[in-house]
Amino acid sequence: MRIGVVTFPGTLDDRDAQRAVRLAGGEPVALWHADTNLHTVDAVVLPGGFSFGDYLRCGAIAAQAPVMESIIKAAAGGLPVLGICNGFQVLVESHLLPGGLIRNDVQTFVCRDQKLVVENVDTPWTNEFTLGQEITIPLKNGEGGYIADAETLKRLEGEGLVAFRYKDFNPNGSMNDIAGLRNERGNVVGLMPHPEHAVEAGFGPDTSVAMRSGVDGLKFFTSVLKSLVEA
Amino acid sequence: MPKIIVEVMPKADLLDPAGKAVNNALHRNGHNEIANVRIGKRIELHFDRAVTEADVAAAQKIGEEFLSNAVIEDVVSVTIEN
Amino acid sequence: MPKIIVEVMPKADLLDPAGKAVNNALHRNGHNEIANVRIGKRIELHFDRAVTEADVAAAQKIGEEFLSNAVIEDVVSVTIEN
Amino acid sequence: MSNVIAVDTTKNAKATPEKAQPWKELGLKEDEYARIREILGRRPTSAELAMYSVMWSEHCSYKSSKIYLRQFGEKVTDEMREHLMVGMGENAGVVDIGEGWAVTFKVESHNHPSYIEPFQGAATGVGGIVRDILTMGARPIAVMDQLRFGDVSHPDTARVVHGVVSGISFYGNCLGLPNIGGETVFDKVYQGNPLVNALSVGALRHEDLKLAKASNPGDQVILFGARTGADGIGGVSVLASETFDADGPSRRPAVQVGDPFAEKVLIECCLELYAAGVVAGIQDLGGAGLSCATSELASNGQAGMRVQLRNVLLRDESLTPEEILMSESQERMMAIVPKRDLAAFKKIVEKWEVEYSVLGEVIREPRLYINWGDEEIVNVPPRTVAHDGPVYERPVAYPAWIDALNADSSSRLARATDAAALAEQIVEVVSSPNQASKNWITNQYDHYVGGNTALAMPDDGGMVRVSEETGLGIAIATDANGRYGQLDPYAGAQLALAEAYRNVAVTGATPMAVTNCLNFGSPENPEVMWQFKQATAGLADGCLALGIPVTGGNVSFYNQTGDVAIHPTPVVGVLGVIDDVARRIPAGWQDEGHNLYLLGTTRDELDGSVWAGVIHDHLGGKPPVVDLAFEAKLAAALNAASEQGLLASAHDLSEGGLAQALVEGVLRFGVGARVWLDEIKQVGNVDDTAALFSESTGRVLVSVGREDDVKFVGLCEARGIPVLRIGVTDGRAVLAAGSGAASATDSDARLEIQGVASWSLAELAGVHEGTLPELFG
Ligand SMILES: Nc1ncnc2c1ncn2[C@@H]1O[C@H](COP(=O)(O)OP(=O)(O)O)[C@@H](O)[C@H]1O
Ligand SMILES: [Mg+2]
Repeated sequence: MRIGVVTFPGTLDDRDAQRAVRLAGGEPVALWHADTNLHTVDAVVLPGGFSFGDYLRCGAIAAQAPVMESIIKAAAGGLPVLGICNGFQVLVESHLLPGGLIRNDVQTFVCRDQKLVVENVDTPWTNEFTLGQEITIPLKNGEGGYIADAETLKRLEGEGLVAFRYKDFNPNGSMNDIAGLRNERGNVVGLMPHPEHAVEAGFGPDTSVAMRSGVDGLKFFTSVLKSLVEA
Repeated sequence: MPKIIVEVMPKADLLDPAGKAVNNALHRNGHNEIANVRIGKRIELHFDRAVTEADVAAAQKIGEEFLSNAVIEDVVSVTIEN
Repeated sequence: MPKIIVEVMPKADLLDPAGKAVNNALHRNGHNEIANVRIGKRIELHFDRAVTEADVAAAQKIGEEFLSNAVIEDVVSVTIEN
Repeated sequence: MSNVIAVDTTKNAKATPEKAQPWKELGLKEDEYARIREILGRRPTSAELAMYSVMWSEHCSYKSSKIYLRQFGEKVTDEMREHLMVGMGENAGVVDIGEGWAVTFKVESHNHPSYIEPFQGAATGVGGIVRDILTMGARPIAVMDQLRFGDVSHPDTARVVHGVVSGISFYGNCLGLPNIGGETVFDKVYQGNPLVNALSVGALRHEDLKLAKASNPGDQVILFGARTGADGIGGVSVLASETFDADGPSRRPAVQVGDPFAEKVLIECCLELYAAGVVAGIQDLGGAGLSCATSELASNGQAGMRVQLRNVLLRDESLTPEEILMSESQERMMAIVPKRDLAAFKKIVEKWEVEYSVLGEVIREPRLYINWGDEEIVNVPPRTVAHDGPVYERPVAYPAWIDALNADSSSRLARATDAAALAEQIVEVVSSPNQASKNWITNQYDHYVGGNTALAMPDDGGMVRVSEETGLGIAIATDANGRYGQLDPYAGAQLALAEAYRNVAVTGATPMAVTNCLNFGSPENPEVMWQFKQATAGLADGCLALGIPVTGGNVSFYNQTGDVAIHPTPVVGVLGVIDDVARRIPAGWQDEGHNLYLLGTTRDELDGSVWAGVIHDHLGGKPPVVDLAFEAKLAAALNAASEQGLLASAHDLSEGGLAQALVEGVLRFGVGARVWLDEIKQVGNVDDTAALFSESTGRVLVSVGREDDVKFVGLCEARGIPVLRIGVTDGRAVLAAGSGAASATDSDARLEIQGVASWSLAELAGVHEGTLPELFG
């Protein structure tokens, strides 16, 4: 299965996302921001980083990139799209997901191993989790505070569109402890924490078993491969 | 240099953590007369010629569609400084 | 709500990476009429009473000493909106 | 828009020999100005004067330090040279780490700019050192930062701390380079002169090595990256060569503003240019900007260059030629590109939307000609600018005060006589700002990006995987203890070296090479010069004793407020190599029921210690003894134990002694311990205070699984490493990691020091992790 990983100028975690795809058993395909061609990929990952410096608003300039036009169109047709951190911000700026992401309430960049609760398993990116499962995924961002107006929040909660919630500790002031969202159809998922940094023992978050042994993030990528095979 | 100034503020009913942090700091320094602080952006578009009405209309559109995110922000003013 | 609006811009001599990035994005979208973009801050100080002259003087001082960093920024305006 | 600027041409310079020139204002001495006139056989043009003045500044020319830095190249053996692909003198040294891989690493200071504008100063410090690494042909793979701030209670400290930390966080994170470690020290001696040193390391395949030279006539000289602006004109170089007045910076020169996004794009763009094989030479633009890049490239290549300065892309059209030559605008590089590769070069930079312009070309004649339009404004031998700057043998004087300081031993200080008082001192030490957890800072740094970080803060050394195929990796640690440096700069430098070396060894890696950043006061003060002389000798002798070469470094002078110099602060970085990062060793134990062993000998060495400083506000006496032969033996033993998989954890003992190591050991993974001091006291003939707080060198605390006990002890004994079983690990707590103010739950896990005290891990986490958030959060 071919999973596209988009590189914008300023993208940082593209090689990490490619590695994650590979470790899950997929074939990573590099996509370039200026390209409109999606190279027949079966799913797309918008990785983390500081696309275009994250100037103006995080993800705002990237949302205008030619590749996004194709992705928005393909997403409407059901293409699985995962936005991680800056990728989530790009999805929000592209209006593929509602609301906005603003400066962390602590006013600093935050890098930590973060506990999450999986709130929705009916998406191609989360189907290998169990509902309510607790996972630990590294979080690292300066602007991860999720906000939306009261009505949008109500709709998100009512329709079960919250995909992940922060557990035990809200690192950035996100409303309703929201760490990640899905769209109505379920094919588009975005979250602030970085599953691609929890895919390889030795380089992931600490667990009680051994240091840096956490690989909870791998399931995002095995999920999408599974759903593509089943589709 | 002629410019159009586009000003963008976080929506009134949404959180503004940066404004809150500044407000708290001002209160710690005794500025209790200030009730609240909100922080937005001032974006200057510079021209090397005089600004036209069409430029202002374009700036308004750029402001609403790109310089601000309508979901969380408002364009509160677009002015010319020639 | 009465407010004082303090506007802060990066000093003209210094690089403004955000302005540069936005300028480039606008050019990519065909807005070549815009020669340059600079991005600063609009800080609103809200009051729950009418703003006085003394408040403005205080705001000017707060603007220069706290809301802006004199080494790299200038306070370009302090205005009242009652 | 073309500006009309009256320029001072070489013709003009010949015609008006008597014209008064501002050499003094530009920081030149009278004899230096006379030498420039002698070299040129006429007065310099104002552009030439600008070039010489920045390039001959202390910061760029190393004129006061050169005669001492030579030792690093001289006190070496053939074995030390064996793995050195590029030694001192280039932008950064390059070390062969095997499997066809090489690494390059270097630490550099950005102290003065970071006092004036902490955020931008620190940010551009990271940017600068990363470009040095990139220049060698390497992909930068990690950064570290070594910080010294003033007293935590001084009203200005928070400004500097917030600015510097967020500046490093902003720039490093945005570049996508994991921050894998560093140092943070608070001391009033750094109040008006904080130290901001940044280290970067990069990896490359042997064949990708690039050098900063222009040697082929006809090759094109290309400036690319950000446009040149008015920021930081003469900034770094002049600033770093000046002393601040007691009441702060006397002037506020244009600071440099960093754009990490531009640098990230520049990195990817350069790596693509290298891969395409279109660059014959490359140089970053740092201190002294174009003056440095043009003259160094030409001088290194034993060639010359013709440059059209009008071709420089400007952000501000009103810049004068002198300003263009001196501007230190960030995120720029200069490439030497063969004509036939120009089209390929163009295609790549355009892909990355990086601006570039061809400034001129390389010529055979070893002369640098710079024109402004039709006017010739520079006509100099490049070597005289870049490499034949003045060399000073500054007066050196033994500091009159040092004997009294050394005589004032900590032995006169009162020691705790009961358990309660000792327990209180332990808490006081581990919660003091310098010994407290640095999570509040390091949680602002991305250590995950890249997916290759095998160890990072709070472990003793940072470690990154270089080869994903084999697991080959590198470890780096840096250290410096200014208090020791003040007591004895020779020993201070060796103590820094020994500690960094040990910190690399405890990760399981083998130390291989050294970099340094020598932070000192004014070289015009003979006592400071004596300190510098001692420190460089100590470091060079130490490296020789350990058999690892210095591959590069940086000198930062004029670190003082008024005429009070900082403590000598020689930051020493040691690079180690590990064949497979999978066998790396953490600094704390993860398992219950393991035995804790103390390796090395504990002596009563409390002079200059944290205990003396925190409990008694005292600095005096002689620093701990350094035994480099033993350090080497210890490192070899650790390495052997690691290769046999015997070590579950290893943590070096340094500031704060055993007490500190124990607290960090239990908090690392939330596993408690029961510890006894009896054997330490007996064997070392020391009291409780020394057992807990002595800073004797050559000591490591390790945890070993029961099944490996016999083997491990046997290994130590066979190698002559003193080994004492001092405790067992026991009980597990769940620590809320990374949240700043830490909390622990489920706490039957405790640290018990028998006969002294017992704390729950929650309690220790609170005192150890609460300090910095409380001060700065
Ligand atoms: N303390 C030192 N020890 C060893 N080498 C040093 C030291 N200080 C400077 N050097 C070397 O001198 C050369 C010039 O240093 P520097 O001016 O910092 O380089 P750059 O021009 O890249 O900024 C470099 O090769 C550097 O490694
Ligand atoms: Mg350099």
